[in-house]
Amino acid sequence: GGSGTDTGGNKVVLVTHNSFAVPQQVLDEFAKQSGITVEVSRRGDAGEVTNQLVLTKSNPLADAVYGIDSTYASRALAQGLLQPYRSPEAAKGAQRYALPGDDRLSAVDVGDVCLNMDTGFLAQRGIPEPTSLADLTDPRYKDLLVVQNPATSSPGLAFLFATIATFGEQGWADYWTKLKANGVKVASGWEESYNQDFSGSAGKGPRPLVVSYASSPSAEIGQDGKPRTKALLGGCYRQVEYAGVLSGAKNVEGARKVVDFLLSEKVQSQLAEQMYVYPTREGVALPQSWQQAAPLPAKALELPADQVDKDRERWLTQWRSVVQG
Amino acid sequence: MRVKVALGVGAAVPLLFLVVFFAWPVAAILGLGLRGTGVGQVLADPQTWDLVAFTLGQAAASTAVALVAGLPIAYLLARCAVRGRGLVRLIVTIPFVLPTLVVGMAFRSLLGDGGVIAIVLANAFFNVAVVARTVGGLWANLDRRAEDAARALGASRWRAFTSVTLPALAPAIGSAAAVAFLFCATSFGVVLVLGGAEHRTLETEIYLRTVQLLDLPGAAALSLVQLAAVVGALLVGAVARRKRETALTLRRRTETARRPEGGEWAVVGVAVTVVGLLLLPVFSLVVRSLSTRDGWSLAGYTALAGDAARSTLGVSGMDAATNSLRTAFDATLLALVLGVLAAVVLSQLRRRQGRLAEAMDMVLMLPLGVSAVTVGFGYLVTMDALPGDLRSSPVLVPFAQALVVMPLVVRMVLPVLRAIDDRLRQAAASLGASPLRVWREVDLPLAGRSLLAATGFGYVVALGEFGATSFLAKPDAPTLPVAISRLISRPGELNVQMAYASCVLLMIVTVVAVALIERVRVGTEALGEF
Amino acid sequence: MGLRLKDLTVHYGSVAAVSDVEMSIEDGEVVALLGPSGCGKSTLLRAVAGLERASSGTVSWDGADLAGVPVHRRGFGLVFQDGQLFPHRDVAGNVAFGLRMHGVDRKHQAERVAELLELVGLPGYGARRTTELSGGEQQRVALARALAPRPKLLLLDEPLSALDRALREQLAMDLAVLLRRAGATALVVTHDHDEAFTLADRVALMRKGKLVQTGTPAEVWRRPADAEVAAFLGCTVIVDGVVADGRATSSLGSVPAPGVVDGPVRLGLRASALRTDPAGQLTGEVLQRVHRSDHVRLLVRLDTGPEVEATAPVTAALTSHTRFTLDPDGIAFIT
Amino acid sequence: MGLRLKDLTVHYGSVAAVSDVEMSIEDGEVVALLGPSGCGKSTLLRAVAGLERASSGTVSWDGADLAGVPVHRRGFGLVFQDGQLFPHRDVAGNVAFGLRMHGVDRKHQAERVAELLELVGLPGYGARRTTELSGGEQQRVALARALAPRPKLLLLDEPLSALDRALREQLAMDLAVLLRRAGATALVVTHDHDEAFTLADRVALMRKGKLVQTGTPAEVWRRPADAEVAAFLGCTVIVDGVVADGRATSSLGSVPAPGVVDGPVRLGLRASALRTDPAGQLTGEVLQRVHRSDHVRLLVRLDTGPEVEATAPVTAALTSHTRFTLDPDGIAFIT
Ligand SMILES: Nc1ncnc2c1ncn2[C@@H]1O[C@H](COP(=O)(O)OP(=O)(O)OP(=O)(O)O)[C@@H](O)[C@H]1O
Ligand SMILES: Nc1ncnc2c1ncn2[C@@H]1O[C@H](COP(=O)(O)OP(=O)(O)OP(=O)(O)O)[C@@H](O)[C@H]1O
Ligand SMILES: Cc1ncc(C[n+]2csc(CCO)c2C)c(N)n1
Ligand SMILES: [Mg+2]
Ligand SMILES: [Mg+2]
Repeated sequence: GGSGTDTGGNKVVLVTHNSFAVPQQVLDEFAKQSGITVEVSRRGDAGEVTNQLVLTKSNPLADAVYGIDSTYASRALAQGLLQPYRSPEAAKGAQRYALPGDDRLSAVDVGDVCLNMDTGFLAQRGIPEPTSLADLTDPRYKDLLVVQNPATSSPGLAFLFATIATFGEQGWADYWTKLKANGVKVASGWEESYNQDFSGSAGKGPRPLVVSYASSPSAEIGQDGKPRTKALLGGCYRQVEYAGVLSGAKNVEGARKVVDFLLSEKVQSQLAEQMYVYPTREGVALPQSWQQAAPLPAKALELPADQVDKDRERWLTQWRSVVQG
Repeated sequence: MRVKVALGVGAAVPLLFLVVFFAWPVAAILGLGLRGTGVGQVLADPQTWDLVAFTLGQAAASTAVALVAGLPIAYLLARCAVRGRGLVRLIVTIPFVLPTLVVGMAFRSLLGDGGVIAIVLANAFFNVAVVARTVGGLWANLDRRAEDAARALGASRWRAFTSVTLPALAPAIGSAAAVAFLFCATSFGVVLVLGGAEHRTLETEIYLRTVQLLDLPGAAALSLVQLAAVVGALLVGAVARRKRETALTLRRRTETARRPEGGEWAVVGVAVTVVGLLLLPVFSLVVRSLSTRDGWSLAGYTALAGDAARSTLGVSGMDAATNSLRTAFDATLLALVLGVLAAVVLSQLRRRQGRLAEAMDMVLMLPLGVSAVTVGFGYLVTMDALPGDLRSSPVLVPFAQALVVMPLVVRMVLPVLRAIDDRLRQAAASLGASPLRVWREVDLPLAGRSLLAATGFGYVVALGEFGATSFLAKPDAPTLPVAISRLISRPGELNVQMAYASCVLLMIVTVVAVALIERVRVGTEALGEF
Repeated sequence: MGLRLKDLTVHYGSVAAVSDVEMSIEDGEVVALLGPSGCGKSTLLRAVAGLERASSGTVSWDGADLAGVPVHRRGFGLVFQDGQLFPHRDVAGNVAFGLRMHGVDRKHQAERVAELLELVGLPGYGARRTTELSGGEQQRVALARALAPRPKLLLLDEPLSALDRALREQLAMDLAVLLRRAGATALVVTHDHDEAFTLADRVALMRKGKLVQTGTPAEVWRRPADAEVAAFLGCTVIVDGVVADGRATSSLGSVPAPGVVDGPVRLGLRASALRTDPAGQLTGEVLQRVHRSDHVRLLVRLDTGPEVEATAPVTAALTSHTRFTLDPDGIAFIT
Repeated sequence: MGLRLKDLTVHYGSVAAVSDVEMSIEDGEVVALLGPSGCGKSTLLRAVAGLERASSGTVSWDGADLAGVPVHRRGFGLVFQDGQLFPHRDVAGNVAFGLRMHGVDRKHQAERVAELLELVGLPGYGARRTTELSGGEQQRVALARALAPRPKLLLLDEPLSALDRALREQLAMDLAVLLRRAGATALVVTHDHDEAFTLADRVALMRKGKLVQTGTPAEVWRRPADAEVAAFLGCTVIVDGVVADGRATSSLGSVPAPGVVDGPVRLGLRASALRTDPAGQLTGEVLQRVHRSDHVRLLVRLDTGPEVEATAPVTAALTSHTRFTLDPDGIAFIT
């Protein structure tokens, strides 16, 4: 059985990523009101979710999916994992983030990967805050930056994309060579880079610059009520997370309702607090701390989904030879 | 005849379990990969062999360090009548339960930024217990007089150790080394955290190719290489074990453990130092759970107990602990039933068909040497064929955990069953006990102690299992390791505090569970490994 | 009726550990199976118990073939050299084991346990841990355990050989009495002839898997079937002789040979066949002497040629050249 | 000079396993340590070897205190009951072990190994695996291993007790000869008096951690220090008597008692003290008879009262009432 009460078998299995966090109470309310029990199945990060769906295409694991992000969207679509459904709720803002010409994936949230900086640290040493990705190769920031391995970390991958989007196919490798010369540290995962290497987090690490999310500063508000850190809003890479109805879903009707639900005010208003991402729906109020510390960048970098799908492996290989070679 | 049938059935149950929940999924996913192109390409790539070299190299180095650090503790546990031995036994078990991610982070902060040495030390940290308990188990039962004879022939204490004791311990050392090598060769979290972007192993590469790139041919090629390495390590272990299990005679521990004297105190000193070093990361976690940017605080603990945890995890820390205890219980129970069945069959088979027994023994160990990812993805493409579509079912959690625990149960119970004098069983039979009754009246009580040890250790392993659990556990019922991983992957001081507090909670739960389980006394001494 | 073995053969792989053994044990009889190490004694015993499968031949009890009957249904008690007590049960628990297996109720169990501990001379030992017992006590508990369910046949595999010399002698006597008193039918394996003779009504001699002789202790001792049996039974020297008119004559002299048919004979000499005697007919040179507890054993080169063993009292003063006399009790006749 | 123990005491925890033992062994002498199980024999031996720390008292060799000398520097060889051969080495590897430890070069090692295997009767066995040897062969290899580095003192802890009766007797003789031939100084632990007497020049009797008597085999056998020693050495009945003029007189009659001082004495009777004899002075009723190999042992109630053991020849025809005579060789005198 799924979570909540069993309501006569009208059940929708929702595959999602490990970060999924919608309060049980909200799910219960949805069940009461729609008669649909959502059975949540968390299956790793966005990549894992997508790949598992690919493997189980012929006999889908679920009815709906939430958590395929822009990096993997192209693969999901190319593999025909999803069936067309345009939610009526999408019109209320989500449409802004939709993939061009596609009616299968609905944008549920936006999570921008941005450089985070420990403003106090920089101020104390008299180092000016960087204003662009290009600044990071400046010797002033020598040994101050920590990023993640794009092969093992999704913010790491997003940051690689950001550099590609910024410096172009010709220039990005050169940029990384300079970053390396400038003492960039590459961690495997966000957890250790943010919690241990970054000086602005609880771990009080040695480096004031880290690749994280635009939303992260909202979690680092000191006792004085002021944020310790801030995101560099120029040069963020935009990761949109999508939901959709799976091809071969057993409960198509229910699955559609669940997608509507994910786009609804109820869920959208929880996203920031629960999952540290921005709602795609317009007019959803962000929490107080977010308004103060974590505004959504007005503009962010993006790469075309099919290009990402086509070139990702090559980029990773190339990145490896630049950074490790 | 009926004994043969019973043996057949007894063998069939664990083997069927292995086939359905291990061999089939793994074969299916490998099959998918092998159907694609690119297998040969990966095998021809010199980088692949660099990867193999590094994987085996770091595993060998880690195993060596674990041996060097574990042997003094084994000596302390087996031979020294000093106070606090029980405590040492408990302490060496703690590392086993800690999430590799957290241990990786602890070593990262203790040793600067990781690197090969950090990887080796962290891997060794996990496996000192394997060495100490496996080798200690045999050592406690070795006849001291062989050493005495060597001493009287002019061998110094050290020389007597190297020329007599060490060869006698070789089987246990081989066995421990094989198991530790397996763990280290398939080490994932540690290599990831401490390897940064530089150091990769077969395991991390298989993970990457399977999970991120969906490069199944590449993953399959690497999995095959990994499997070959694992089988090699198991063969070494099996050869080393072959000699021992006959030579065992149960000796009372009081005959072999004595108060150390002279140079023996130096070894005790080394053992205590190693225990101290093992505690270092543990303490650093405790300290970390209590310190915030603004000084000492119990905030992590209070938050874990209350609503803060509930809002992030859906459950409180206590609920997560309860979930852990419950799933681990199911897994341990399942693993015990299957493992004991397998051990009984193996102990009986050996008299008749040694080769068959060895082959089965090896097959039982394989789950330790195959990527959790491979198994997990294998489930996806196979488990829907079983009634009830198990792919998303939470019952897979204890099943997957049992897969890891069962080999350990076999390793611990088998030597004791083999050491029981067959004539004891024959005496029971001649007094009117049927074969089943003989088992209940003789084998079970005599193996009871090691069964308990296996229970304790298996329980710890199940408690700490993360790979399969995170994949399969119901989201509203996270176990502690799952909760830790969720908490640590969020920004914000309180989340981090709660993560570390959960680690401490996990350690406490472990120590209490193991202490309780090992407290239960059964007539005979433990002879088991681990 | 009792036990009957017909043409019993047991193989280990291609080796026959027991071949074509014919033997029977009557109800209430105690038979000792005597033979050198590795001759197949234990294997024979195990085949009777049902622990080893016969390659050919049959084991039957009161005429019924036991081939299909598993160990635990045969109702034969088994005692091993080292007791093999259950270490996780106390003495009473060990003795009661077979009774429990047979579903005897607790009260009767307790009675029988008490009765048997009494019988083996360990009254009140019920609550002791088996590890706290001496070897001899352990053996007696093992015996009580085997006797408790009143087995039809008791199979004892070197029940005393793990014990100290003094204890072994004592316990052999006790056991002999005890088996008689319990009216037990028993097959006892041993390689100590003293023990075999003490315990058994009849002795069966085994060699290389085959039965070479059976008979009463006195028969076997006095009239071994061949020279090898004689050597196994302590005859260190064998000399040729001739029997006539109830006396055997050899180069060493003449001794009474009651019941031996006239004609050529071989005499097996034990150390006790030659004793120092100032009035003896034989003279020889003492080559070596070792103390035994109650006598001195000598190695002597007789002036007539052969080197033989001889005995002297501890108190005897020996010159290097000494006189000896033949003692017929130390001589076996091989015809 | 040799070994000297002064006031040696060894504790396990608070229990004294060996207390206040005074003893010495001269160069070339073989001493047997005899006593019941658990009396502290092994502990004493281990203390001499340096494997057990003395709580008080000293162990010295040629006058030099050994307290600070570790086991491997004492140069004492050690042989255990079950050989304790190193299973991972072949026979030659075992025998050569001590030589290797002493840095003897390979060539000399090989020579000495061959020499010793010859000595213990196992020539050419060098390449055998120890697990393929019989118990007796294993013991001989253990002995060769201990002898190889020419130990100053050989410590043997029940070297034969794991073996078969026949083998044990044979090997005891061999060992006696071998120790003499090797000129070894040795301390042999045993609880078999026959073995002790066969092997040793001098016997030391232990009881509950204390030394109760030392002497030559004959002295100890004939003149046990007290009734308990007498019982340990096989005297089943003790009767009071008086010695006068070199004869001991008791209710059973009078026997020569050479060397026993006049006055009250206790006579320890072994089974061999009473023999059937048609001309005997004593009469009694035969209660029980058991066959031994070369005699029959009887339990007799003498008409004068006491129950005693007696021996009869195998051939003897016994009536229930029989005549017996005293044999002085079966009697020990306790003064
Ligand atoms: N399980 C076995 N497998 C193969 N051979 C065996 C086995 N058990 C015994 N044998 C062999 O069978 C022969 C007879 O062995 P058995 O144990 O019956 O001898 P035994 O007369 O009891 O000897 P002992 O007096 O040493 O106990 C020996 O040669 C022995 O090596
Ligand atoms: N390691 C030990 N710790 C405690 N007590 C011991 C130890 N070893 C022996 N003892 C005790 O010391 C006493 C003497 O033991 P020891 O082994 O010297 O006797 P033994 O005369 O050699 O006996 P046996 O003939 O049975 O070998 C016994 O009571 C025994 O239980
Ligand atoms: C390198 C390495 N990592 C982890 C462990 C500990 N461990 C072994 S099995 C198991 C449970 C599930 O896999 C855990 C936690 C180890 N021994 N070696
Ligand atoms: Mg046998
Ligand atoms: Mg001893």
